[in-house]
Amino acid sequence: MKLIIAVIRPERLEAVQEELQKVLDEDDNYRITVDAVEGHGAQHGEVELFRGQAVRPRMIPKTRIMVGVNDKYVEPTVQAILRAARTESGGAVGDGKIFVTPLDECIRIRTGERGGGAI
Amino acid sequence: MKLIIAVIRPERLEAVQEELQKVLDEDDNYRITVDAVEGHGAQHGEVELFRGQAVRPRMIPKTRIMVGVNDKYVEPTVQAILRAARTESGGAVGDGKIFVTPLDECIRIRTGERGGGAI
Amino acid sequence: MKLIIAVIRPERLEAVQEELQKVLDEDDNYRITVDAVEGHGAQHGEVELFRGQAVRPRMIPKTRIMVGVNDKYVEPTVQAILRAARTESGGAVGDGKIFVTPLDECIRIRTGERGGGAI
Amino acid sequence: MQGTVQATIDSGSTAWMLTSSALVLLMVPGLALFYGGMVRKKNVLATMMHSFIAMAVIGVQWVLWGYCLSFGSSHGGVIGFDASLLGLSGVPHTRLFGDKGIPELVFVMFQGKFAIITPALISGAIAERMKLRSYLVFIVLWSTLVYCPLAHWVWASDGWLFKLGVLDFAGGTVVHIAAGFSALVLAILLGPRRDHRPGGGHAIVPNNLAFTLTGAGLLWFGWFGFNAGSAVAVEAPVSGAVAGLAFTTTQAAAAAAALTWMLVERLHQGKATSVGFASGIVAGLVAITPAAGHVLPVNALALGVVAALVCYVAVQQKNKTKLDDSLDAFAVHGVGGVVGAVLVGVLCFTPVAGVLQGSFAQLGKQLVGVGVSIGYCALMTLALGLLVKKLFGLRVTEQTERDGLDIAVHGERGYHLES
Amino acid sequence: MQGTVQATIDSGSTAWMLTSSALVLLMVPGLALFYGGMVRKKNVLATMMHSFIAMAVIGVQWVLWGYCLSFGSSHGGVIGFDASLLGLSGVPHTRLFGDKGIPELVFVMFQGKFAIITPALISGAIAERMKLRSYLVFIVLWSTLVYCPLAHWVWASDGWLFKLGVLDFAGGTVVHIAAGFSALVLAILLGPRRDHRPGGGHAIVPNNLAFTLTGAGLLWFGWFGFNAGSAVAVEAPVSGAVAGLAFTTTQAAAAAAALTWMLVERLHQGKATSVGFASGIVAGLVAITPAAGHVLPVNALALGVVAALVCYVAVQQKNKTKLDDSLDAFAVHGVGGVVGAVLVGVLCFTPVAGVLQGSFAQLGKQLVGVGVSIGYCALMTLALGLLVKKLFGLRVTEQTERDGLDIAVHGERGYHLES
Amino acid sequence: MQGTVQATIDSGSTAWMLTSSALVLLMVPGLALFYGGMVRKKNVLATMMHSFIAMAVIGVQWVLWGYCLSFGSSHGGVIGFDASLLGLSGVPHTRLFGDKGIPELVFVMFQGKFAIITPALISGAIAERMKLRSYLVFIVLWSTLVYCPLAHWVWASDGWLFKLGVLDFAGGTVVHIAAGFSALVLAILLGPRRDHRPGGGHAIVPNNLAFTLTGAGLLWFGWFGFNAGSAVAVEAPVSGAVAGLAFTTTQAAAAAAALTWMLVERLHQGKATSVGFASGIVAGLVAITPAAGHVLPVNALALGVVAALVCYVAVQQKNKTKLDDSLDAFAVHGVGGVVGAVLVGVLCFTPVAGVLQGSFAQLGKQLVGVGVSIGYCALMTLALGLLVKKLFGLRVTEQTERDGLDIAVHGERGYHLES
Ligand SMILES: Nc1ncnc2c1ncn2[C@@H]1O[C@H](COP(=O)(O)OP(=O)(O)O)[C@@H](O)[C@H]1O
Ligand SMILES: Nc1ncnc2c1ncn2[C@@H]1O[C@H](COP(=O)(O)OP(=O)(O)O)[C@@H](O)[C@H]1O
Ligand SMILES: Nc1ncnc2c1ncn2[C@@H]1O[C@H](COP(=O)(O)OP(=O)(O)O)[C@@H](O)[C@H]1O
Repeated sequence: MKLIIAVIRPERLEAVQEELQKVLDEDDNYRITVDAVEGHGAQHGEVELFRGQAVRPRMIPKTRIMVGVNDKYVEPTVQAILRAARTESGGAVGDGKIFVTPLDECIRIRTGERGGGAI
Repeated sequence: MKLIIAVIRPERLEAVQEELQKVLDEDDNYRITVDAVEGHGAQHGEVELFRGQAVRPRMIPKTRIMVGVNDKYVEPTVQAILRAARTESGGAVGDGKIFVTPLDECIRIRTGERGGGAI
Repeated sequence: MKLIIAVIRPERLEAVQEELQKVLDEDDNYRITVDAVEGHGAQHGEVELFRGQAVRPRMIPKTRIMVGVNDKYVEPTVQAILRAARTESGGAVGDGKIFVTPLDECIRIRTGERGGGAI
Repeated sequence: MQGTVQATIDSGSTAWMLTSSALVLLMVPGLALFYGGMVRKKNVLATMMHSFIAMAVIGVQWVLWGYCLSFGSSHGGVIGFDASLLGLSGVPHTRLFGDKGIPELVFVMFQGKFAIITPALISGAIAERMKLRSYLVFIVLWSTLVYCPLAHWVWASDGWLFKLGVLDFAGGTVVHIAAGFSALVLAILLGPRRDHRPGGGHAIVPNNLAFTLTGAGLLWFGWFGFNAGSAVAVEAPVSGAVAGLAFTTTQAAAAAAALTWMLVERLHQGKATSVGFASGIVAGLVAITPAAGHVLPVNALALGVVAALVCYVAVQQKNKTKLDDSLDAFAVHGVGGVVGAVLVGVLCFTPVAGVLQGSFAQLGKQLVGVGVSIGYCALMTLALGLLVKKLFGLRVTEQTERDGLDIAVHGERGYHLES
Repeated sequence: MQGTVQATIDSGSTAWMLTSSALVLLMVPGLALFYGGMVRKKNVLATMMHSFIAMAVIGVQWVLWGYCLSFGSSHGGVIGFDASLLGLSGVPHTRLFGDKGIPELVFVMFQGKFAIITPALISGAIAERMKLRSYLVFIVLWSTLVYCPLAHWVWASDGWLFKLGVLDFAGGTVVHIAAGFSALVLAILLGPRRDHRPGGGHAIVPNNLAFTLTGAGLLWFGWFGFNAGSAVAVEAPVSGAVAGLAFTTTQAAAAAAALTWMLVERLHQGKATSVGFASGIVAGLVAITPAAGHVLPVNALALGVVAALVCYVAVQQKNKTKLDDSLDAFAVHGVGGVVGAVLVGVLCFTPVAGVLQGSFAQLGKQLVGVGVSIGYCALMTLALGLLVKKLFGLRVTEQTERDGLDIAVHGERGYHLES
Repeated sequence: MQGTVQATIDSGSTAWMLTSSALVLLMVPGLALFYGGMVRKKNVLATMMHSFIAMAVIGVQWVLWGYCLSFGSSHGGVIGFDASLLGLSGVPHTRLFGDKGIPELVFVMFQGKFAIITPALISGAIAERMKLRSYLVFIVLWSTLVYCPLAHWVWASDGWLFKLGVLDFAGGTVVHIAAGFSALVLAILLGPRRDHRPGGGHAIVPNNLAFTLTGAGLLWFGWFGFNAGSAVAVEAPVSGAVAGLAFTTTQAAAAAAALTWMLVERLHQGKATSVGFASGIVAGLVAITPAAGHVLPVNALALGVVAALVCYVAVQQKNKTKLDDSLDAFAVHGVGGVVGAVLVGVLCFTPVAGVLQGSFAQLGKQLVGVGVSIGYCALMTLALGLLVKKLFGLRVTEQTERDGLDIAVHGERGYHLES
């Protein structure tokens, strides 16, 4: 089992969810957890003006998704994210990153079930 | 050492904290980090109405907790979360999930201490 | 590769970013993802007053940073965080913690690149 | 009402009464912000809606029968009634109100805004847990059976308390004592919120205190209409000397009370909170309400100081109990209303002399007025509350309370600030 | 205008008209909050700015030439013009307005606020996607070529619709039908937002409904100036019987409509939303606008009920189409304006009798007024919209729409609440 | 004061002055929102409280001794004093103010609101770092020793600047120059916020610009009372021709200035910000203040344009320095006040002729008025600021500044929006 953590552009979340739905489950019940984060990287944020001065934000709003998957779903999930999160016309700075980390155990709280079936 | 990440119902946080307190420390100083996330899974969100139309939220507000623990505390922690986060009368869809991931190192910033003692 | 997750005081973020910049990259493009969390530990939060009563917040606002690094950068990164996040005059309760977790894979969404080069 | 009838309209008085009526209406959104800011995020809309709903439902009720019951021909000083006032059908728009040189419809409207805000004040005690349907039915019944009679007793020229000589310039008894003590009873009937803990706790934090401060500002602003407009009862032109006096005492009392609360809280608790400051404003405004046209500006300052001290203590005491008067409707409006209504008897200099000038008679009358209002409102609220409880239940389900009333009852969330 | 000229100023009438003018101005920030709360977080400032910008640009235009075109000497009942009114240079501040005992400048200002709010109302239909420059140019053209002529026709004493006897007390045709139908046309020209889905969807959620409720409260408050101030057209003193009537009917209709909307929505959808309640308030206020000084209070209640029902259905119907009238400028102002303008002919009792009293003549005139307004506004908006589209384009880029107009157009974000 | 005394009350004038006083009070919550929206989230309450506290403390001070010093019998044109005015004890509520037909108490209240808002304006320069106790003591001293004398010089009929013939219709010198230049001095004494960087930076972002826009809207609304109410000094009835003129010029200048700022900023920086627009509104309102009853509407447009241009440049220049006038109290109120006070001498046509009409005398007087105000306010603020610094220190601790004043000083957080 792996825990996949991806940082993407907020406006891409919808597309990513649609792709994940395709690979993770035939019906709507693919599982995912999302939060809003701020990132710093090669991309520079939109300059804001405040009281006549440019304010250059250090950080850019990003969306982070966390998906726990069984091993055979790792590659499809990564591919789905890549497909949907990449800016049209070949990707642009700021598209983000996918991290795959090991997952030792997964427990469904409702039932107490463990392991692959609980994902 | 493990890093335990659990996604639970927001209204269960208080109960989870009380249970964790029991297993992780006799006094109040159990350690935990919490953030607000949104989840998608089997559970469907409360429908909202906006200007006469149903707006079906794609995502449901959830709370995520992150606890770093030494190995012998892993199971008690998981059990504590299971006890407190499960909806009364045997669990309900949307109760959430616990992920246990490996933790290579843990450093207390205040002292620079490392390893199990720093958790 | 490791995924370093640190919980720090919000007011230390700026300093941490400056230190990370020094060790991770000569120019501005060190990469980091940040979010706002709430923590519970040895430190007690600022009491608030509401309608004549003390409201003791269970949780204290903290900032969490997540950095994916190649192995040889782990120690410099940890050291940079320690330097910048520790309260002057030798650290204070609530300075936070650094967690180092294994990272199996890292993919740059823009290019699809994998592994150390994509970090 | 009293005296010779002025045959023509006075455009200045009418201008002021139109303005005052509008100002009092604005107090309702002001109250919505004041209360709405102090509840948890999940209940911000439900709490604001309590005030807004009063605008709608009492707005209709007042036209249909509320005015009729309050200011129709008196039946024994106990209740008003004129079939011709139902639906205001018998009030030609050209008819003037007594000798005040304003159209009667304008008086109807001015009084109607008071009828609206009074039940809205009660809603501060029942925030975050009352059923919407029950609230709606309750305030219609309450307005009809509590507010209208009381307004008749105190303000109609044949009302029995009016004839007794009880002074209530702009609503210390009719509005604030009525709302405050009814709030107390209703809060007891409802029981505390599930997260309520005597002496504080973790769970209940205000979502937006900037709203609360803004609301307090709107209340202060609107209160000038409330108090200075109430000169309509005593003087023509309405925008005259008494209105000027009432305006001045209102300003003085609010300022003195806010300052006092801030200083006391700083001394007692170490910090001067914005909620405390706002409560001080409201306490001062409440207490000056029955006294506004009857006391000197410098005595209004004193009244403000006393009101802030007493209400501060009331809030502190209440905090030690299990009573969940969620937004201090009782401790500020009930207690502040009593302070004001009693002190009128001490401080008044016009039209009658008070204790300060050596006469104790008025103080006695004020105590009667206060006692009667408290007793009547408390008993009736108990009865109506139990009735509504029987009919529909008073509280939302535990699940609804946990999830928040905004989503469960209104199908909305106050804010969507995530993305 | 009509009748003998009163030689001196009436301080009461002037006081009320100054107050009313200020109240109508406050409706613009009120509208900004009302609309601003309903868009997504990324467009809150851009949406509020639509209203604020109207204050600035029409504020200037009205002084320079707007008043001149609307209320200058009539040329065939079709348009006004007096070189001396350009820049108001020929209006000495001591000159009185007709026989109303108020300075003409005060009348200029009162009317100017109406000219400001009308294009601001339109902005509800084009939220979250229109180019700023195009909006700016459009409203200047629209105000000059649509609003000014229409105001002249309906309100100037030589205007052809006025002479025909069309009743429009405070702007059912000139303001609400004009804004609502122009909004419809402009929304069609612009096309829907990229995330708009007939029948709802996930993506479009309001950022702050507490703002929306507060805005509705400010609108209600300001509307008293709007409607009761419009007595300036018919009676001296202005703050007199008709003003009192208009105030009363305004209050009654708003309350009845809000209550109706709440109940209907609860029955139909299972929940009573705050947005619905606020829409009910506005629908009631819109519908009573043309009728305020012409109908009885109890009929105003009925008018409010009907307006809420009809507008509710209009919103529901619209939701099934692809039309993206983002904040229901058409379904509330357009439809509500028609309801009010038509029902005046049914319910009016002063200065002429309506259908209720057995006379059908006025209803016919009202239908003419409604038809003419709809036709003129729709056609002209189409023409001006196409012109502006040709010149600058109407829509922002897709990228800007996605990122939000606040950051892309104004270089700002509405909130920084992170840390 | 001047002229024959009118024996009876004028209800229309009184209605307008009551309304105006209420309107000016509302500017204080308006200012609180305007300023509160522009600071960081952690200081929103502390910043709003600066304005609110002025309502309380100056509200009390004005009744006790402020009015006495400003408008008591003149001692050499330098200061007023009448023992009988202390606590207003010697002002029977039936006493009229001069020949204006309004109760003197109403004049007291109207002027009192000016006394309240002036120190609140200063707070824009010291946001996010000043000690609460020091602020409180400072504004009491400042109001007593700076505001009251200056008001006496300029507005009391025996004041030396008044007798010299300096024109200041509604407070260009007394309010805006006084506040603006005092703000400058205090900002220098305090030093910049720790995160302040000349030329911008990352760290300081506004928490809620919707509040700032709303606040600007409330200021615009309230300013009609401020300026048109100031006709009380020159004409009876007060709600007459001059009030109408002042209302018109206020509207014209605000609209023109907002439009100008928007266009200039768009050209110069590529974006039209809402903060810029709001600053334009305020700059226009500030500049027209001394001129409101003295210039033609079309010249008010010009004045608004000039004010926006000059203040825009002032903000830009200030941004290059280390001066941390946090919310531009100096660049808008100080500079805008000078623009207005000087241009009165150019544009005025009533009651005296200005440069436009060929007379240079008034311009000279205006320059004297401006110079005296600047010099007196700057010096006195320096002295008082140093005194308060000596007594209590001016700045909060570094830790408090970092944590935010809301939690550290008031024990509160503005928002709890997490859950
Ligand atoms: N090594 C990393 N550790 C943590 N977050 C990262 C890392 N690399 C990228 N990110 C996240 O991804 C976002 C996009 O990265 P950026 O460098 O702008 O894009 P790209 O890699 O496509 O050039 C960053 O803002 C940051 O939030
Ligand atoms: N595999 C997963 N990866 C990421 N988040 C998950 C996963 N499974 C569950 N979650 C989180 O847990 C929440 C509850 O899951 P849900 O499927 O509704 O409940 P249950 O598993 O009890 O049926 C989801 O909203 C989501 O945030
Ligand atoms: N084992 C842990 N698991 C999760 N979060 C932790 C853990 N230990 C510390 N934290 C986070 O670090 C913050 C600071 O910890 P605290 O115990 O107050 O400081 P210290 O360790 O320096 O005494 C906590 O509020 C919490 O967010």
